[in-house]
Amino acid sequence: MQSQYLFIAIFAVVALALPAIGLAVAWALRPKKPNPIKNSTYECGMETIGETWVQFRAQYYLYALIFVVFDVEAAFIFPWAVAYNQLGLYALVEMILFVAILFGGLMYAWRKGALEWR
Amino acid sequence: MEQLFFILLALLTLSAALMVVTTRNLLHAAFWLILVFFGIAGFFILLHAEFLAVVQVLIYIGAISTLIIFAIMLTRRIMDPQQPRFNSQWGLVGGLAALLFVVLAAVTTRVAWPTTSATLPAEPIKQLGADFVGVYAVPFEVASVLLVVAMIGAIIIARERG
Amino acid sequence: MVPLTWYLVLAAALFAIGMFGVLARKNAVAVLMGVELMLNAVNINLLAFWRYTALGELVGHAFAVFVITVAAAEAAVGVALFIAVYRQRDTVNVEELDAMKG
Amino acid sequence: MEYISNFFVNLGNSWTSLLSSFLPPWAVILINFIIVALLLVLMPVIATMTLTIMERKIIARIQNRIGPNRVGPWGIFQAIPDAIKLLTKEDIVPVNADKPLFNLAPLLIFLGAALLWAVIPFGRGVIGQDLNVGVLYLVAVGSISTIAIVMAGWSSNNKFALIGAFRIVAQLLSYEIPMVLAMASVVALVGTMKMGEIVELQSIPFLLILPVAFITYILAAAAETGRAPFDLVEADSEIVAGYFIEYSGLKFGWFYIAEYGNLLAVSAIAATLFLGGWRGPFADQAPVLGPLYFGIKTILIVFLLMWIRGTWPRFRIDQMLALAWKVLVPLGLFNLLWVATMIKLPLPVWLQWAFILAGNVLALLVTLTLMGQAAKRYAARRGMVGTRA
Repeated sequence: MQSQYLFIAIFAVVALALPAIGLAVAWALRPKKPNPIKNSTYECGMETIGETWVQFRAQYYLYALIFVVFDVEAAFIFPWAVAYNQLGLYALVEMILFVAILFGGLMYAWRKGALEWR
Repeated sequence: MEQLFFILLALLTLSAALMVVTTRNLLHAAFWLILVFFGIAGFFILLHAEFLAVVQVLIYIGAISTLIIFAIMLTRRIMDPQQPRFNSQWGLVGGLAALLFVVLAAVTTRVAWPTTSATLPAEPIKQLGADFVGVYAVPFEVASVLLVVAMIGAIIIARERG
Repeated sequence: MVPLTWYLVLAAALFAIGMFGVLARKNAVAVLMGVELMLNAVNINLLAFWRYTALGELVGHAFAVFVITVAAAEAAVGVALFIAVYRQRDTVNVEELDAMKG
Repeated sequence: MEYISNFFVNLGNSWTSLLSSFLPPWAVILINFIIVALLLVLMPVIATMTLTIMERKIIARIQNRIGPNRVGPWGIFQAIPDAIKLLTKEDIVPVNADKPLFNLAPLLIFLGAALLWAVIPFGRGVIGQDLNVGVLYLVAVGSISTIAIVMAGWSSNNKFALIGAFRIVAQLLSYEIPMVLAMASVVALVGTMKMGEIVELQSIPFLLILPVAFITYILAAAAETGRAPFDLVEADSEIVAGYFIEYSGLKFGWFYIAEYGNLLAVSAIAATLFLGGWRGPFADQAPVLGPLYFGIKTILIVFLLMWIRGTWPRFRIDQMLALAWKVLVPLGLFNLLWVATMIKLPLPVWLQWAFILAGNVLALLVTLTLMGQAAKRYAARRGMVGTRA
């Protein structure tokens, strides 16, 4: 098993090295003539006003929140799905209950308007 | 071989963890935290827990760190570099943390831990799935309830009123 | 093979670093990151003990998955609290958040 | 004959034994791993070289144009001058950018696109590594791209980049869940997460049993790769270019390559999970056909995604997120439980599959009806003209 992940590790190193080498080659080939206008922030030619770190709406957070809940649920569903063929009817009943609770939560979020983009 | 990987991973993870607690820029701290999570996924591989390694990447890196980054973005002023990183008691706390580490390390290296001769189940993931609806049926359902309650609570707290 | 104590010392170091972050950082989000470090240290311990003392059954796995679940729930509620507090008080500095009534 | 019937595996074994004759075992493993990694890491680059020209030609045909036609016969070598141009462009880093993160983001996004290929089976035994957690690994690797996008958006020090990054993150997060649920229903049907085994156990393409999961997956794949009709992050007529607006030269190039690498990867995954991967007539007797079938199926899905891009109008962000959470997630949950219920019925397998298919079709019809009604209510409430009442 661990040799499989040794491959993944080597693959990851290669996959980071390839773009790095590409950038090094490009660095050698390309022209370098910076000037302040070129390097300014691109906002359709307007001068940048204010800080970039503008405050974001909490709406983004609500989506991330519901996502986290369903993502954790995936960590439970996948082992269950792998084992499911060998399990009795109780596995089905328990999963229906598990999903029903989550679905209830989704319905609540829906009713409260957490799924609306405003 | 395995020991070499362990040492490299430990160096990476611990130095990234130190960066998490000391970096002034919070967003950088969040990216260092992601590196720590990757390192820990590596340890899980070394411990023959591949499922946990993937879940670590999926949930900690995919979900929890996204939440943390959103929290940093949503609370604007914390980007202020003039603000001090630490509170006034940080020297004391640092000593305390070092002491805790020394004590824990001293204790854990002295105990003769029991070892097992059992072998890994042939298909650990299948076994885990069966356990979730078998031995751990109650925690399994409670986990679902916990997640939904947390979601409802967080929606109520974070919703913009009016 | 790596001895069990290596993992335990590693987890202890990670836990201590996390604790330092929780107790010494001013910003609430940084405190939350420290908590995540501590929870990860716990997970390393759970799986290390599972690997070396209970390999036959998957207790360590199951516990670690539940710890991750709790960590996710905690992070979700925690971040929601920061956002709500920030909206009310315009700060997430834990030292300024000591008044009981807003 | 024995050698031919498992051609690729035996070829690999021959190569390994050749190496083993003069190298220690660990060096053989290492060399093999590096060779495979080098081959797989080129997949996103190959995807960009071929799919860009394919896409430009197809979109041009849909829009009644000719498309690229200057470089080589029918313009098929257009990708080469494009690559040279990207390689020699001046690299511009905005003044207040967070330079380490600004430079790291293109590397990370390429990493996320490349790592997907480690578990995709090209033929019997032709797979990087058939991990026990294969399907879940694919989902987990996807989160690296999310991190890279946030990194790019934030480090550019540009409001448009940051807003674009947050929008696409909301989109990626929302569509990951329907994608996961579609994959889970396949896993429940076969009882394994190994990509190679999923193909082996797929006696008929799962598209024919799980059409809802397939449609969900395709929509989610279009959204995850940020393609039309879900491309509002880089909707060039509305907001500039999304999270990579400040990138130029080859740094932009890596984002572009990752985009096409992801397009090919999600198509390959769809071909593996729903179209039977490398299986096809005589693929068992002549395994050389396996990668060919796999390639054809993958290109068919790529074509489907390009066709969708060329013909569908763009969604608004609220419509897009609502489609994910209010339609695809409930549908996916229902589908998963329906599959689970049907395979517990004491019936022959083909009858179970027939019931699954029937339930799928029914669910699809009900969903479309409900969506139609919701659209009518919406139009009536807004007093829109041009809609049938």
